[in-house]
Amino acid sequence: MPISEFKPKIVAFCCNWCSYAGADLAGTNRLNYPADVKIIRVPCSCRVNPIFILRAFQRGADGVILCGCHPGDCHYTTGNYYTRRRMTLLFSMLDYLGIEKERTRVEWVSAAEGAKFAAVMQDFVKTVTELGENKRLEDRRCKKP
Amino acid sequence: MQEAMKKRAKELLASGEVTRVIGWKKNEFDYDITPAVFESAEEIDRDFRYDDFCGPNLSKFTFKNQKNDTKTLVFLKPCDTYSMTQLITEHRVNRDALYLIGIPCFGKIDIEKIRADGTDGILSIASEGADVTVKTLYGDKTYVKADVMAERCLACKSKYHTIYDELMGEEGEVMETGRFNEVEKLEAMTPDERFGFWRGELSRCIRCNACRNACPACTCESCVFDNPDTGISQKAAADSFEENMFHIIRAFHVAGRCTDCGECSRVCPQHIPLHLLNRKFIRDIDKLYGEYQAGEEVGQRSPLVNFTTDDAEPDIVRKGGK
Amino acid sequence: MVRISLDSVNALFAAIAEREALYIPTDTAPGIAQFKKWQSGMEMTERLKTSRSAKDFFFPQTENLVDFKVSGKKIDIIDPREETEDFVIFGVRACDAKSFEILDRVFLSEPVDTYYQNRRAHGTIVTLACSRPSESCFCQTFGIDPAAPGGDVSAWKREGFLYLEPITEKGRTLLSGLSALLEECPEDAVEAEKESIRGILKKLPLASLTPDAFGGGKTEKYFDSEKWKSLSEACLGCGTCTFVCPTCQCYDIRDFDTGHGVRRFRCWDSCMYSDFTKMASGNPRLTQKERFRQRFMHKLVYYPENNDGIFGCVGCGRCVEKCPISMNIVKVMKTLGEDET
Amino acid sequence: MQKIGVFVCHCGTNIAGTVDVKAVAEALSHEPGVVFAADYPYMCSESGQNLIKDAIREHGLTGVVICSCSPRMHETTFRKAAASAGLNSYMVEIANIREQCSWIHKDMKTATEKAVILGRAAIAKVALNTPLTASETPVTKRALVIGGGIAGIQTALDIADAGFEVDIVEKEPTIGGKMAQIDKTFPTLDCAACILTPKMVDCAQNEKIHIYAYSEVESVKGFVGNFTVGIKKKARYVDETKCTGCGLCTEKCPMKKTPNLFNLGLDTRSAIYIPFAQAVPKVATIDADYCNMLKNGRCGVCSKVCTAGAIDYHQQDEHIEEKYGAIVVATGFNPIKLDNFDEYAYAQSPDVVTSLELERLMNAAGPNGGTLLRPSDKTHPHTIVFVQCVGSRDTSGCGKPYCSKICCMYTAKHAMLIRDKYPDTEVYVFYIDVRTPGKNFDEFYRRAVEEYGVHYIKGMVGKVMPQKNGKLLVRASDLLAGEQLKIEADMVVLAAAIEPDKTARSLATMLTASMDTNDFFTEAHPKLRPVESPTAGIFLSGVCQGPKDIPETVAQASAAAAKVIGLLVKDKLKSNPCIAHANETLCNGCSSCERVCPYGAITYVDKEFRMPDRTTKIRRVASVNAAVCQGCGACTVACPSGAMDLSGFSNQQIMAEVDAICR
Repeated sequence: MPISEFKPKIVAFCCNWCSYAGADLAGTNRLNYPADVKIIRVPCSCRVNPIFILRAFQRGADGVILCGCHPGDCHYTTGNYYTRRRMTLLFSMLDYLGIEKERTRVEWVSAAEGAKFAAVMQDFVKTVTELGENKRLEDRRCKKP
Repeated sequence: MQEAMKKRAKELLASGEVTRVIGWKKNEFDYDITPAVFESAEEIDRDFRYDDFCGPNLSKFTFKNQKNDTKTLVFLKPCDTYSMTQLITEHRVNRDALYLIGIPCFGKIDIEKIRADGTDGILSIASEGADVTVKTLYGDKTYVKADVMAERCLACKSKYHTIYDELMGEEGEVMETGRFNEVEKLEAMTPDERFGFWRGELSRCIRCNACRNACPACTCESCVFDNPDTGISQKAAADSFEENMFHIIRAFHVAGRCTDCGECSRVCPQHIPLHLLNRKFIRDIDKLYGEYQAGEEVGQRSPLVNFTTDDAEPDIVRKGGK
Repeated sequence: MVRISLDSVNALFAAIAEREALYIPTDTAPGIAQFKKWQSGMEMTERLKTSRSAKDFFFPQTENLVDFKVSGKKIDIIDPREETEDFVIFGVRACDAKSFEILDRVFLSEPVDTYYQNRRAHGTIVTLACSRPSESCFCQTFGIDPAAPGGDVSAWKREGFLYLEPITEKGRTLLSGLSALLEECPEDAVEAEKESIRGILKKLPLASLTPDAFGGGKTEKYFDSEKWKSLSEACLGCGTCTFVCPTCQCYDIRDFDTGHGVRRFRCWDSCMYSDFTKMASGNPRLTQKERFRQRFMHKLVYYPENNDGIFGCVGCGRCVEKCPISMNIVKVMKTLGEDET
Repeated sequence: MQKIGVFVCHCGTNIAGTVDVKAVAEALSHEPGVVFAADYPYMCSESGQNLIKDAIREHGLTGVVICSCSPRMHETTFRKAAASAGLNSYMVEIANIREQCSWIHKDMKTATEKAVILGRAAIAKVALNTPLTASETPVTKRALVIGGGIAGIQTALDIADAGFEVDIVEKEPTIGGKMAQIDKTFPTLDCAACILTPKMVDCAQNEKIHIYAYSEVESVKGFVGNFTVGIKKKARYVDETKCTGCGLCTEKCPMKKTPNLFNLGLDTRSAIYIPFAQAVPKVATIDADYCNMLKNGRCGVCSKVCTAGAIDYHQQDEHIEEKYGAIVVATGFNPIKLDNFDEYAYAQSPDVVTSLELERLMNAAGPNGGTLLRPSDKTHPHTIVFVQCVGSRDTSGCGKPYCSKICCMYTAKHAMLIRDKYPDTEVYVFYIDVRTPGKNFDEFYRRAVEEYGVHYIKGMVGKVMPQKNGKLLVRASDLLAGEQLKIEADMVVLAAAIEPDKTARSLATMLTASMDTNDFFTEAHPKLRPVESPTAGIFLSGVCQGPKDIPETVAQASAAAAKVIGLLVKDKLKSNPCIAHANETLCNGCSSCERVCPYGAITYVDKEFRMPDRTTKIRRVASVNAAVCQGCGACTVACPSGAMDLSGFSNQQIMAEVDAICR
């Protein structure tokens, strides 16, 4: 598929208190980012299990991004600190298995950073679009016939 | 050592200090070793064995065969003590019902290495000092022990016992044997090479669960991959994705808890170097969050349930700063 | 009887592969041989056994049965089977060749398993005699002769030549298409090889193992034996023995939601798994002891009871080599059989 | 069988302008489980809500999906609407097709497609929702204030004023804290004692307030509304109920060489002492380290002179357990130790003092009766150098990285007071920046410079060297003039950084209240919830949360009190039902979840299980306290067996959303 036609599927997990609010703010300010991004609301970034990320890739996602409060600003005080360790290790493992490290990302976006949210999503979609379809973590059964 | 162990086990049984002994027994061939519970001096005299083939980690066996109402003697090699300590930290075994004896280990022989050399029809095998003598239907062979020792023993992390009530033989030390060399070699490859390497390895997986069931860190009452309620249970890898999924998540679930005992790779019927997944996590943890050895002491806090406010950002992976 | 120099065996493989898919056992990792689709340059392994058995060809670990296509609230049912191509498996050992007969009795009896039947009809089996049996081998216990390995074509390796003899019509068809590469030869060399193999068989450590204490009608004798407990105590409950076994034939049927439909597939199951007989009411096999017992009772008692005395084991020895805790059918037969003698 | 209703809101043209709402409703009506789908101009309007309520009743809906604005806007509205129609309010999911769709996309086709996918995800999730009910716990109507400084005092008074019982635990023999040691306050220069002591007396006299002086918190169990706190009353060897505070014992005590800690060791007192005249409770305390009777059984003078018979040499520590609904932390601060700052010769010369020591030196109740004299030779100082930011804003690792906030102002105060009382004394202040953001603060500082002629020099003091003549040679740089200065001073006053009291760290552990790297307590939200700890039921008052001056402290103290009162007026607490729960049959009891829980909501119980082989086995399993859990979900990922799950955001629900989005 030529790059220009390829529309990646992006799953964005956003914590309820900062990043989801940041995404809302991007909306309120009419800041455009590609429609390829679909947001799933979670209470805290620490709610995101590595299983969910792999599941997204299995089901056809081309990129998964996790957004939470800035370290130190977690609504639950420490949640994102655990997220940070878990995801660093998970991403490193995926890289170790030869899976493109650009397909996964963690970004800290506060409720006030609507512009950052939009910018992050634009950049992530661009990166994943350049990478093309997720082949290395795909489940062939889930591909649409 | 074997005779001293038998003597001590019988003493403890006779004194009533313990009523059960967990050790190893010989099975069909010289290299066939089965973990076992011994309840009498006769059983010990007849079957008890400790030699260079006693690879199985008795900590997992102890976990599966624990009894709370009586005291059990368990013989533990240095690497088994790490697993035992970790199990105690996680409240998975009742320390009060155990009498632990630390025993020395001089490295275990990997029969698969001998087989991979084309040696077959083995009638007997003996390990004496640095020599391993194999008698076969097709002629005899002698190996240098270091050449046929298990990989995990060549890269032994420690001859030190992290827990025991009693120690037999001399206490050893934590060692530096380059156990991360293989991980580093993989890290140095290009992503495509790494992908090729792991596809080649993991595609051999038959999902027999031997790695998981032998793993002393995998003691879940019900594994997420067996429990249909999790939505990710699987019985066979119906797609290469599921091979990745199973092994990534299994490694992740034991990350920070894996003591690097190497049982996963020992039991894999398909010779998949599964320990290289666990070691990658250990390596990353050491580098990013400070040296950490699971099972070093009771009550340790695993790095995955810990943090500092200035931990590295996940970006470090993408930016290749590590 | 025909033969070909081992130096030209690649030409033989190429000739077969030109017509149909050819699978040969080849080394895929240190100490691991597996059947792989032959392609130019691939060498046959020197190892006696592949780590997985040859049953995979007819009864693969996972197999799609039916697809349900879901669109909105509408469901279509689709048979995913495509015409299976003809294929040749080269280098099957006598034990594995025998295992097909055991599987046939299960899958080809009414109601016939058409998925299995279809694959079976398309496969041609070229066996290879075992010049150097392993200490873990005990096929002779079950009356199998690795010197005359059977299949559609039997093969022997001796002194730089590969000898081939067609056994069935399928085998004759295969060889007739290859006649340009093969030369007719007398049977002396093969007879000598057979003799050599049979000589070694007598010296195998498990040569004296007999199944006489087992067979149909022995359920009551062994079912409640005290010995199961100690035999099974170290069992990890993994599926290694069942998955490397050429005769284990249990499977589970599962549905996989692909997001745009449902794929119903079957995959190997293991009676060693704790959820094997799990039902809504619970699990009648309470502990690993019952599960462990089931596996061996099935092979040594129930199967022969239902199948004219044929045992459900071919003595390939894979479980002997692969069990993580070295507990296997040999030990079970010896331990339980003690009572008989 | 699922019966899901889908309601697509136009939000006027906010959504309908870029999303084809009718097409969305039509597409979603074909999703499995959906039995009703409609669109409406304003779903949040009364008639819109009625549409939802009617559909719930008419179609017996088991779940509702609203495609509208952000759930942060109207989730509560729609939940209430569902509840009023008899559907559990947690059977409602919102697909955010305004902020996250119509407002950011211009192309109708793209936005409509995305809205359908977001709707599908919400449908997939709602199909797995379960009815949830908030649990209720009773509230103990009593508050605990830890720390009896001005912060604790103000909080206690305000809580008591609202009619609730409140206890103050103070580790010193008297309440009053740091403010009691201060001489004058900025920017008004009124006497600290004059404004503090009436409040101390109010505390003592208020029947709702109970003061545990000379006491410490030993243990904290329980959760918001239901804390059980262990308090240790340290032995003071004087029966509080009998002592009249007459002070005769302190006069007669022969051990007069005991360092007077209230005066920061600048003078001495007796071994039995009352810290200062206005102490509350005004009760004597024996310093066991110096009392001859307690050390070697010889003396007993105080006992002989005490007419009330209050002396009890055999008094033991007393351990008390009390129940509280709320806890306020007001543990305050201390100046840092100056061990890392040898360059200022603090350890070498008695004439180098900290600002707090200067307060005592200038105080009428201080060592010199209020006359400022050099500590070394009790002479009048003619030149005084003040050094700012000693250990504050210090990123070298020797001090603290933060600004201590109060130093600029108190130094201006000190300088002004000295120049006022001793016009012949020259005062130099070395500063990095002068920070005066407060009401009348900058005016105050300007007065010090302009009216009182204090020499403010922007620059750093490099070294203070005691000279043979008893003077202190101060070497410093004047950054504005760009020259090196040498000043021969009689005294040097160091504005030492302030740090949280050392007891705070162990207290935070007991309270499971989080702290930052400097050991200041973390607030629940830095802007919007500044007086609450993230741990429910724990409130913050004063410097324990961050450096602040007296007016700020008092304001925060009252704010904390208001929060406590808001909690205590409730008879029962309703908790968020979207919390974690452990599946006991899957739980390994490994403690991973407990370790990541920021609230201490997870405990373990030994439970008997029936095993498959019909035997029983006792296993350690996790139990989540519904009143404490806040529902972050950290535990769910720490749990390897999947025993921990989160209601409202279950593993299955999130995966269903993932599946629906990726489909």
